[in-house]
Amino acid sequence: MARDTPLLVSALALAINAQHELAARKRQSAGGDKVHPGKVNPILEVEGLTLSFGGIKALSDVGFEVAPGSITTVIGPNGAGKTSLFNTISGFYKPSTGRIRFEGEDITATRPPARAKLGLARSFQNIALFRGMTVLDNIKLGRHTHLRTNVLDALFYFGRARREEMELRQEVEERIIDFLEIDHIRHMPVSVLSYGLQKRVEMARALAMRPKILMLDEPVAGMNREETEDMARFILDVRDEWGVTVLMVEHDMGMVMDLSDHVVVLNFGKLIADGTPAEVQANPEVIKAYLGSGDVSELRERLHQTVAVGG
Amino acid sequence: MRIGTARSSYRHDEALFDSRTQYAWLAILGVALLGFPFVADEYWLYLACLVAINIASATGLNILTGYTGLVSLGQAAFMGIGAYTVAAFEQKFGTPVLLNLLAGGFVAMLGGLVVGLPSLRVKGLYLAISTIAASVVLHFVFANWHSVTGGHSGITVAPAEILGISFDTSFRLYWLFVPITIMMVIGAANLFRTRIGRAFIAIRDRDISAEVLGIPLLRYKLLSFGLSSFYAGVAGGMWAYFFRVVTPESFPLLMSIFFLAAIIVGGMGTILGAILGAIFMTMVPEALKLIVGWLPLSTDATLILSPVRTIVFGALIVGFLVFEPLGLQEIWRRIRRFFHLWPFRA
Amino acid sequence: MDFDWLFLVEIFLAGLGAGGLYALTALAFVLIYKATRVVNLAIGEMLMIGAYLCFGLATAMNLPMWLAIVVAVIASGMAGAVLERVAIRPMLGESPIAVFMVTVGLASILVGVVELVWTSEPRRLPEFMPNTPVMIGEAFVPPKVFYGFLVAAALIAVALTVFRFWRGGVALRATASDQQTAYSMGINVPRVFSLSWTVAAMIAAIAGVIVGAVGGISSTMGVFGLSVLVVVIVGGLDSVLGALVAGLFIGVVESLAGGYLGGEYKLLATFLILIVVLMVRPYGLFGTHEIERL
Amino acid sequence: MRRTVLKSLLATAVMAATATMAGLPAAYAADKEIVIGGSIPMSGVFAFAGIGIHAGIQDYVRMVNDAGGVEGYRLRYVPEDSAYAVDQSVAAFKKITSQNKVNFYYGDSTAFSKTINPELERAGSMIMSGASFATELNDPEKFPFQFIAGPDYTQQFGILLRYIADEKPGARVAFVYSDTEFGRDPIASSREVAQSLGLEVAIEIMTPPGAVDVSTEMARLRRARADYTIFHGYILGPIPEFISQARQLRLDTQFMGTFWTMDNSTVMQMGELADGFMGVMPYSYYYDDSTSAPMLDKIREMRPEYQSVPYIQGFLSAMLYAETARRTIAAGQEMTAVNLKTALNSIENFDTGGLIGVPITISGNTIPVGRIYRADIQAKRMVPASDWIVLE
Repeated sequence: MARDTPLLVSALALAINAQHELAARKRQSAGGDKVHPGKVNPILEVEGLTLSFGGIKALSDVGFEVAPGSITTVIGPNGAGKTSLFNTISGFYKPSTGRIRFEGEDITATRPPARAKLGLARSFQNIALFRGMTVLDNIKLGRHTHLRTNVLDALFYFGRARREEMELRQEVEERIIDFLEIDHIRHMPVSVLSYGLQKRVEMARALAMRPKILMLDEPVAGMNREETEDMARFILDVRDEWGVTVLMVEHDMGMVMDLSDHVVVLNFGKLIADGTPAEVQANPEVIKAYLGSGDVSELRERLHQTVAVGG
Repeated sequence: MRIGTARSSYRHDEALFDSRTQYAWLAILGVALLGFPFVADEYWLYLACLVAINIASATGLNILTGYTGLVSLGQAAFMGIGAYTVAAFEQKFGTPVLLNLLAGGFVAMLGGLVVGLPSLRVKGLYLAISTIAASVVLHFVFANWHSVTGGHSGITVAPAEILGISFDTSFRLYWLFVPITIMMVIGAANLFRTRIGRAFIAIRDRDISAEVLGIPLLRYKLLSFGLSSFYAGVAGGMWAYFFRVVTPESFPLLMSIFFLAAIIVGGMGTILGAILGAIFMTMVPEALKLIVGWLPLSTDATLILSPVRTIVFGALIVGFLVFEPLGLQEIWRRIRRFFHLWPFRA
Repeated sequence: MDFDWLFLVEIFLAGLGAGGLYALTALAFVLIYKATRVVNLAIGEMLMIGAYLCFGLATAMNLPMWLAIVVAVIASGMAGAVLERVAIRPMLGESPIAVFMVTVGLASILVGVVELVWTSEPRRLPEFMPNTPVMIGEAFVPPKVFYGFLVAAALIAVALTVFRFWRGGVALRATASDQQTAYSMGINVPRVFSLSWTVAAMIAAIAGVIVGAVGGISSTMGVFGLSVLVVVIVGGLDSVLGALVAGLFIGVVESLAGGYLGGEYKLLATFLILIVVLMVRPYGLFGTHEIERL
Repeated sequence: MRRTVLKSLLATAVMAATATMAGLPAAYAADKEIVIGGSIPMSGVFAFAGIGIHAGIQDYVRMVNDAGGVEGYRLRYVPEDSAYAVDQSVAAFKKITSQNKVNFYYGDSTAFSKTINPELERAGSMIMSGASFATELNDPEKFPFQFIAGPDYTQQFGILLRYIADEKPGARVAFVYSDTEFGRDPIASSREVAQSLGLEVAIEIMTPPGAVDVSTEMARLRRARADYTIFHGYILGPIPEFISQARQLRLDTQFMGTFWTMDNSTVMQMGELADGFMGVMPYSYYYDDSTSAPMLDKIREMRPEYQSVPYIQGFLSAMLYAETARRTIAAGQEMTAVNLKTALNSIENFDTGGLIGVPITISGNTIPVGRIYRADIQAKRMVPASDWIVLE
């Protein structure tokens, strides 16, 4: 519950601190041509998605679109079905009804590895790094589907295997490790890294997958302010420099409202709002959903405090 | 005291061995391996060949269990497939030795693929138990498919012959087995420098996440099974040329446990681990014999040897799992680190 | 030639007899699995230890057989507790596979200990069961098998009752369903661990004494555990009902295979069933399928 | 300076290593000695036999050496525990033969005998016998330098079947055997032997190794209505359970066993059930005093307590080694495998001093002699039930 409260808190903080650096960046990069979903051919379309576990519906009839080059965020109280939605999009869960289209093609029946190959990359809410590998190997693993090395190449480490590995190493070093500023930890086993760094390595790995759409499940959860700002900067850069569409789940409302072009709100597995950050913030359903899920009086109190501090 | 070397290129950084010291040690090891047969007697050569075979098989099991996280208690049975294939090829077709060994590997690999099939549906311990089932079924096949396996009395294998040289002594077999094993170990080490090895480790660490990251689970689990049983098959083929008689009782379940123990003791999921483990576990019975021989006990001391060996075998498995799950290779690493910094830090 | 119905009945009954012992041992196995999530490959060897303790007490110490059995069962229980404390407890939180391997090592140690103390020579337990033939209808049932089955059935009934109504049983079931929650509810989880190994070792010891009485004892009698492994997989690792049903089922299948095909098909038949079950119902006939999470 | 130190260090290390590996025991090897090596299963599942074998060989060697050796040569016995595992047996063989000039070798198992056979042919310097009575080994073509100090398993069955055919012509016999190489060994060939003796093989029942309950097998055996039931491939295993169920069913069949079941202590472990149990035994029992047996007297003098039949087997093996060596040396020949084997095969009507009750002749690779004994539960002894039976 507590994690949801930042909605209003942060929204307020945002309103107060209008000069926030990130907000400025976003406005700058998004420029005047604000992306409007539905106008361009969407990169990802989710349509009438229903997912149930033994009678309990985790998702019911969820549908929305993700415009190419946008940053789209899925929000909602705990248990709203955000991660289930992600898992369904990456193919881990099979929906009972509905379809998922990626670049116009129906991928509902496509196996997860094939989806990865198409350009759906993601990170995980509870960090799914491979603890037995170094940071570098974790990142390299992301490139798996785009490499051609077969068993024989690998056993002899001749020709293709060697060439591919060298190219990969170079690219990972120059484009990803430098970009995410993790060169100092590249040879470390991931298990010794801090939470924030692990999240960053996860993002690096997702980037190594040559994503067309990058799905980030709570990229800044559990991070301190500074780490959060770094991550937000990376997300914007990924979109701006790499041209990758971003779809994320996030609880940090400040960041959500700052970065997103488009926000999708889920509650109890249902889509309750879908629009620009401003539209969503103003949506009474959304406010009700968030207020209804917590202790109203406590929320008010915290709001007061924030205002006091902010003022 | 050694000082870390600065790495000049990615290629350098990606190499299996990178520092000059490492190359020096490698050279010393090479010279030792080359010189060993000329100073060792038949007994030590025998043990060296046995160690080479066991390293090959343990390395294979390590790919499957240590790196991919799929426990198998069928390694001995796959060795059996390799041994029978080699024996049958040698007996029926008289094909060249290296071809026979490869055939042994491939037939064992086919067996491995079949046994690996349930691995998508069942996991972990269920899988381990299905490999026990495979061992039982294979034992039945070995014992009852008379026309090929010769039933219970098995097949006698002619000595390996390459270019007219008969490999009928441990001295000669050493020159056959050690290079093959070295190639197999290097192959395994190479594997883990590429996407295939990374995929295996990813499956071990978190298989479902690996799938979402683009790794087709069934294909890679089967690949791991296939590779591991290929290694076992070749090792089994060497075994056939070494012991020269293959019977259904040559490859008991206990032997599979031996290999599992070897990689646990040596250190799972490291190349060095399988090597150290195989050497260690092969030498333990011999060492125990020596120790009991030295002890000022009565001549009846040998009577307790076998039970003591069984106990030590189990105690090593339990002891390493409880106290040093990373195995001998971790101990080795600590010793090395100690000497790197020595004498500046103890 | 007429079909020999009596033969079928006799081997069916023999199968049920063996199945009763499988079920009993499988119960011990499931008990450990439910409480501690440990797949105990040493179950056959725990059986063996029970049988040898009984043998040792009855021959070397000249105890009367009933007393030897009682003492052996208690001592086995203590041995079970010690094993749990020394080798299993330190592995809490480790991967199930590592713990499984620990039990493989334990099995080896137990075999070694038995060979050290009693040598690997096969032995016979002193006779203690009635020797008059049992006839069910016209079918002959060997008395040891018959009484063994009765004892197994009685023990299973007692165990089930205890499991259901006694406080310790309730704690055990709570722990089985969720260790964390059980902890927070004030259940002493380590004690439950220890208890489950103790009780399982005691049950295994009784099974061992019966198995030993029927077929003699030797340091290789742990092989019995292999069939039990099949039983628990077929029944479902965490299902008591599965253990019982599958125990009888496997017993009958082995017996039928032995009777109609020959001895070499016994183990083959059981393991083929195992493979089929793994392919069709990977979590056994009555086991629970765990939902995977990303 | 530093380099020389290093060099000498290295040299010392190499020398030390070489010395260890080459094996120091060879240092006192005298030229006038006959070496008997052995992979003896002193521990492991076959330990009960190995211990006896070891003592038997040891005693005979000591006895001969005390009496001045063989033609001026001393016997030296170099055993090594094999734990009844093939790889360890082979390791022991390699160790012993690389450190000693071995003339005779005692192996522990069929698998070992088969494994080491090419090695024997290659070495060409020693002959071997062992604890295996496998039919397969009785083939001088394939196993030119091996022999069995007794009848092979098929011959043991042959002796039993001959006895049966004499006692009850046309009798029905059942074979009950274990699903092992050991168990299966004589079955197929004995089927033919039975036929040629006019006996009917009523049923062949194979039991899986480690079988616990034999009720199923018993149900089959009962229906076969065999007059005689021969167990093979067990030490003790399920035999008592078979007998006990047969008694309960009042089944009228005579149970019989082969060598490894027939030691006095093994049979007597069956208790009451042993009464009347019969079997084939190629040697005299330790306590056998029916005929004059100077060797048994000596054994009884050296060891006042009962010695197992594997002991007698080991003792006899050593005796045959010594006799073979004596003949070779007496003929002025070198002790090569060929010469030793020729000398061994020249043994004809040889008096074993009562270890075997009749003079023996080595034909092929075996000594096809045996006697039927019956368990006498009161005396706790095996008593002869037939005369010595010699197969042609």
